[in-house]
Amino acid sequence: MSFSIFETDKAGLEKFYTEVISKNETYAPVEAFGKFDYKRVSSLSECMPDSPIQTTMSVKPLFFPKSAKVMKFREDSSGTTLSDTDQDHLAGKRVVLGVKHCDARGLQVLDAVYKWDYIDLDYQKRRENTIIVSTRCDKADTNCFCTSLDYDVENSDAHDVKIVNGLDGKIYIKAVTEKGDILVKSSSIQHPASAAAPEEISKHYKSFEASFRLKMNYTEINEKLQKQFDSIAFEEVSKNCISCNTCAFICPTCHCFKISDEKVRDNGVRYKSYDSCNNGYFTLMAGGHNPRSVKYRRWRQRSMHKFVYYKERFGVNLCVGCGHCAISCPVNISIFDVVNHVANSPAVLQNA
Amino acid sequence: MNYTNQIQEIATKLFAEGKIDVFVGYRQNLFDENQVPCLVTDPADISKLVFTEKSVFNLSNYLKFEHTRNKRVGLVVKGCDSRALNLMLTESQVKRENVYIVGICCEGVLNEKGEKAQNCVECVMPDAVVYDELLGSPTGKREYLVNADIKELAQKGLTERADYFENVFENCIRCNACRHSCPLCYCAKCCIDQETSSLFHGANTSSSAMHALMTWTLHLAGRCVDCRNCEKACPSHLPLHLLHKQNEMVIYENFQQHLAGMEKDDRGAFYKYSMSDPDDFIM
Amino acid sequence: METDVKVSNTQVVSAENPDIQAHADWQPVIMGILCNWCSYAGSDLTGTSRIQYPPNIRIIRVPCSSRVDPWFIIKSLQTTADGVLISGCHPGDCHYISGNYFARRRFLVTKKLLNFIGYHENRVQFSWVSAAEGPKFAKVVDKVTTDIKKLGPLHRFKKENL
Amino acid sequence: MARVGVFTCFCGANIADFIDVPAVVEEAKKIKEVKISIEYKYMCSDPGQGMIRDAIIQHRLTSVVVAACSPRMHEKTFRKALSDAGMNPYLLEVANIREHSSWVHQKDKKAATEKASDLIRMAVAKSIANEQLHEISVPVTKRALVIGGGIAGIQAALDIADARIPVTLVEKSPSIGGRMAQLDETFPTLDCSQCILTPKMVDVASHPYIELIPYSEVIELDGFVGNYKAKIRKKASYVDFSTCTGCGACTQKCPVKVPNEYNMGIDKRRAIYTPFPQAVPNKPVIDAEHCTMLTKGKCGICAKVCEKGSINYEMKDEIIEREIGAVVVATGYDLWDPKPYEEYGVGRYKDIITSLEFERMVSANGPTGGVPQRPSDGKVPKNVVFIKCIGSRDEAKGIEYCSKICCMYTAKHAILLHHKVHDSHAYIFYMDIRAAGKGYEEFVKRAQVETAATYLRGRVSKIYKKGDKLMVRGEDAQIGQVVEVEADLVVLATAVIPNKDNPDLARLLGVSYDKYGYMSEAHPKLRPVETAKAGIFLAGCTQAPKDIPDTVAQASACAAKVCGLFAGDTMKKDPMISTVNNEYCSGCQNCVKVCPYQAIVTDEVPLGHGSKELRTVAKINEGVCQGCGSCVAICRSTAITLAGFTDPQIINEIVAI
Repeated sequence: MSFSIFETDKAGLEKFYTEVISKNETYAPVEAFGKFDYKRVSSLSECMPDSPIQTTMSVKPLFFPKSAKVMKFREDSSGTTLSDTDQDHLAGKRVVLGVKHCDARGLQVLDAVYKWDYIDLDYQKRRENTIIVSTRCDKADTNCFCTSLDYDVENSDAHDVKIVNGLDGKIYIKAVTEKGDILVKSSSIQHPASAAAPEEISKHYKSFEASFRLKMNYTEINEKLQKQFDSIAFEEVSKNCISCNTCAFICPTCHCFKISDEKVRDNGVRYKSYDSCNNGYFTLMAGGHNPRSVKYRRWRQRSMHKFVYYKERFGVNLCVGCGHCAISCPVNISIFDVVNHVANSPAVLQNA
Repeated sequence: MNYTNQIQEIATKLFAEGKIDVFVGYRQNLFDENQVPCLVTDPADISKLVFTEKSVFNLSNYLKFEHTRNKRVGLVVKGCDSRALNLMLTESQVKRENVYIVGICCEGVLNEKGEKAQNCVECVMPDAVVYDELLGSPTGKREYLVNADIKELAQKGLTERADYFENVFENCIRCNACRHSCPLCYCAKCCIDQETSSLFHGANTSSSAMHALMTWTLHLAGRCVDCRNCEKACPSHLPLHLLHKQNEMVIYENFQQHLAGMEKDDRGAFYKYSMSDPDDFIM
Repeated sequence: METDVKVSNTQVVSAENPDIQAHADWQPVIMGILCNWCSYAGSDLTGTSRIQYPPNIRIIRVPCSSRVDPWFIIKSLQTTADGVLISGCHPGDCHYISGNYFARRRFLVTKKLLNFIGYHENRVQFSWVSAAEGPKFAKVVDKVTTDIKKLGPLHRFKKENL
Repeated sequence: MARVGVFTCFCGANIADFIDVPAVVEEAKKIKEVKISIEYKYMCSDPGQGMIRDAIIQHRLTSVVVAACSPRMHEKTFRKALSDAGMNPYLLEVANIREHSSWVHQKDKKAATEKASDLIRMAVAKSIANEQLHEISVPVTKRALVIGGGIAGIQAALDIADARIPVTLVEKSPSIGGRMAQLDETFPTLDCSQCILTPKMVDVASHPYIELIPYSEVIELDGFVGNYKAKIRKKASYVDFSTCTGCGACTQKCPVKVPNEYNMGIDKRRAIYTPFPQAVPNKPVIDAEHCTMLTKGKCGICAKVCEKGSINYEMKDEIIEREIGAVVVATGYDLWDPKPYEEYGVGRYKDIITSLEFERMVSANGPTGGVPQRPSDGKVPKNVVFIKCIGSRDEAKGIEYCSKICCMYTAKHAILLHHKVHDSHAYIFYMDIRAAGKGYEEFVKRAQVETAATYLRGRVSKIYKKGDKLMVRGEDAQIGQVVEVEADLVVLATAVIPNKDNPDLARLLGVSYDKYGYMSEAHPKLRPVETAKAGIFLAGCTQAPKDIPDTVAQASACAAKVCGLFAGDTMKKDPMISTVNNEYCSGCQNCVKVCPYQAIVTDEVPLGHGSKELRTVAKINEGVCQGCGSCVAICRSTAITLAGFTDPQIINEIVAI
């Protein structure tokens, strides 16, 4: 079935945004300390859903918060009693504006693992309740390489609503899912797009695709990497890394977490918070043994997980080519460079 | 400020004489004007080394890692970097004989906007304080300036300040990049990560962010050299320097104008005392 | 209630705009961390001499004021306490010779830092109380309690849902 | 899973009257880990302790909380109760609900009760994190150092030595004997000071277990109880004691004359001198300050007259080191300088002297052969006015405290005056007569009756000269009139003050001292001879003004303490000290800087699992560590923990309420 697609211009788009914000619990990129992050907004003026600037954090925190309350507990002479947390933001329906392809794709990728052996209900609920509206990506950033990966950016169904540029200032608001369709229909922008729309869109997409600095042959890289587990190249690429964990924390698809309890007097809360495999002691075992005590092993894990293991298990690549990590890395390491370098370096064995 | 050639020459010489195993410098980033640290182990890569006012990162940080531990390292340090290195030497994290220090008389580095970075404007010691070789002409110690942002924030009311910092802690994601990018955070295991000590808990809530940041700041009080590695590393661009500069100011004004890492064997303000320290705040 | 907060050479006036009426019957919790040899002994003397003081303080015994790590203060303020009082031996009288001199430096910096990020300076207070100063201990507790009562309950930076 | 027992004490009415104990007990039961919570009238009593012992066994408790008086009071008692029940004593926590609640919130029972419950919660929480600790035993060096060779030092040294424990006795001046050697006769029995003191001095010199180091000072003391290392500077005497026979030829021939300290400067001694005839050791020393040979390089007579050739002008100070286990400080007293009493004409009128000067005058071996004389004209005084409390009990001019001994020695002086000058008369101005002590009151009576000394209650307001007499104007409070006495001689009973070197010495030893300069005892009642620093003890006027009997008693008490300390080969030590976790230690060695006892050294450990690379870590000398926790607080990686006050324990306390 096909969903509605409307045609408008910049002013119309802003009108659309304003309506969405006024009607729904809306999240959009908001500036804080000179960086953009998805925050609850009440008016268009305070956010920039249309900004080309990559947000620092991906959209992930809205579904997998940096620190989520798992449960509450109380301990006294009557034993330990558990209770649910009051997580209001689980319930309400919400709309997220200004989400890039890569971030949206990230969520799709995460769905795989969250729908896997254990179904994370919190996550599912958040997903169901959220309508994702894309931003207009018309130019690639220095570190973007979403187009070189294993998914079709042009026709991706990661968004519920897509905002895409047409020719001479035209803007199309395109529903991609049912949720999206409802949202679009509910708006006052009801001018149907002309038949030329799809063509214009793909034309525009071509120019967008052309703007990419980073390109890779995904399948080739993926195959080569599989043979590089023992490559000394990991040593090389990890040299600069200061193990600061930033990449993992801001990555749209990293989903490692740790569980921690906070207790005051008799009452406690159990939290589920981000963790990172770049931590020196992420794999430190009770006995004191640490299989990934050195940096290159952690980098190997990171690269392989992003480009090999996850693909093997779930059929999708974990890295979505958003470039978040490269942007935030204090020493400008890009996973793109890393995997390329490793994949294309001669398979010299670590212990050779 | 451009010492690219000198540094390349020095590196070549050091490798030729077999004095070092690795040289830590800067190289041009491929796709923008920024520079990134560059660990040269193969003399062939020496040509990559550069040094300009874009050479921002404090390289002393690299002495923490396995690549450099107990290896002989050639290192480029600006004024602030050298002060950090000085402390690492004093706190016996680095063996002096293991490092060949190329000191720079720094004229200040540029921030993202391309203007002189604030910590360079307020820099107290642009010249390297410890070195084997000094590049540029020393301009000597400068007068201590109270950080502009602190002054500004101080004018605000307590409530405003609290709101401001609540926002800061709210935006912290507890990735600990600040810590890992700090040369002086070399602890075998940081107290913040010790699940055994019930000091902290892993939750990345703003309150625990506050607790962790406060403790971290206080562990660096009297030691922080204001290189702002932490701030550059912070993905949330949090104004971490505020906390450090605040402590630095209090320490400077109350404890014999103490500044971190200036002299050899100075361990920082908390590891010594004076009978005449301020006592009026105590009942 | 406005109180001066000295930051550098620039005098700054500010307060946690407390609403005194609102917490007329509210009772603050004050965490008192006392060194074993002077202040704790002093507080014992206050008891033996039956000098009365407000019941809001909860006392923790440490061997020396130099055992007090700044995070004791932060942890208290974040969890159970509305205010913190830390007390040790008078300078020069430290049972461990120099402990309180080192502690004093940390205390000053911590106090200023906490004030800088938005805690009212009266939230964290310090005193030197000798083993002979029972009456002084009572006075100190009295003052701290009154100050905290004026400031009202502490909500800033508290741990969530606890 | 922790199993805690909470035992709340009524302390008779002390707690029960102001705290609703049953409510507190019930409240404690609500805590998850608490398996038993009971109350009793007196927990410290034997049945009370019995309840604890039984509960420990019956409920298999893992830690015990006693809610009662201050831990400073009964912690030890209850720890013993635990070990009696076969439980590690350090699993005890005391909730101080008496000093910290019932006694200080007597007007608000509700609040006091709530507070008590909170204090118990905190104690319970802490106790859960308590660990089993075991006493540490440290080897002891069985040698005592006695500082000061007055009667206190002598007595302590002899008593310790008699227990066959070696003693090093250090005396500042050339001879031991101290103040007592300056006294003529002693109250209340009037037996001759010399006669009872000199035999003891000789004993010291000849005792096989006593090493006497005269004319020397302690300049350094390192280490800790049982293991001190003392540096002693032996001042150059310029006389080789090994060859000197003490014939005294030099002391007669020496041309340089110096005021004689022993006689309070009333007469002169030579630059080379023995302090007094009965000096021990009875060998002369050269007073470098005044000897012209040493100052100007001229003279050298003593060297010429010395047949043994014992004089050696080249002699230098020497540093002696001794390893010792305990220290007895007996530095004695000085006398307060009465200069501030200008209205008395102190300094202007020669015939106003201090009581110790008078003591020397009436002393048989004194400068005036035992007959008092007026300094002005050498006449024998008939009317002598004694004024008490000069400097003592005088906040305005002197010090607040009572010097304790003046009342008695002034009475003694009145009697002595009567003995030496039969037709004399003594007038004594006093504020009070404090004659508490065996035979003291009788002694004062004797002075009043036998020698008919006139006791005038009141302060002297003025002394002025009239002819060659001194007119002493004062008030007689009993008749409420101003009286004037015509005096030939006025004797001021000046206050006792601590030895002027006390503060320096105290700092050197690391013991505390009060505002006057007296060294502080660990507890005014229960530990009067110990200092807060283990292994350092106080005897005589180092601690407070005392007369001879008290001094001797305290000296013997010190000896007993020292012997007790040395009873075993090792000494037990409180296990509440710091330890380093090598895994966390980054070896920055900042802890070394803050440790007040130099207890922290460095150690080398493997870098990682089975790695050959070494890294430096801190290591704590458990014998030296006193458990202050300075290192713990500054250790950024929390590698150091202080047993008994660990981070988890304190955190638990903080979050418990």
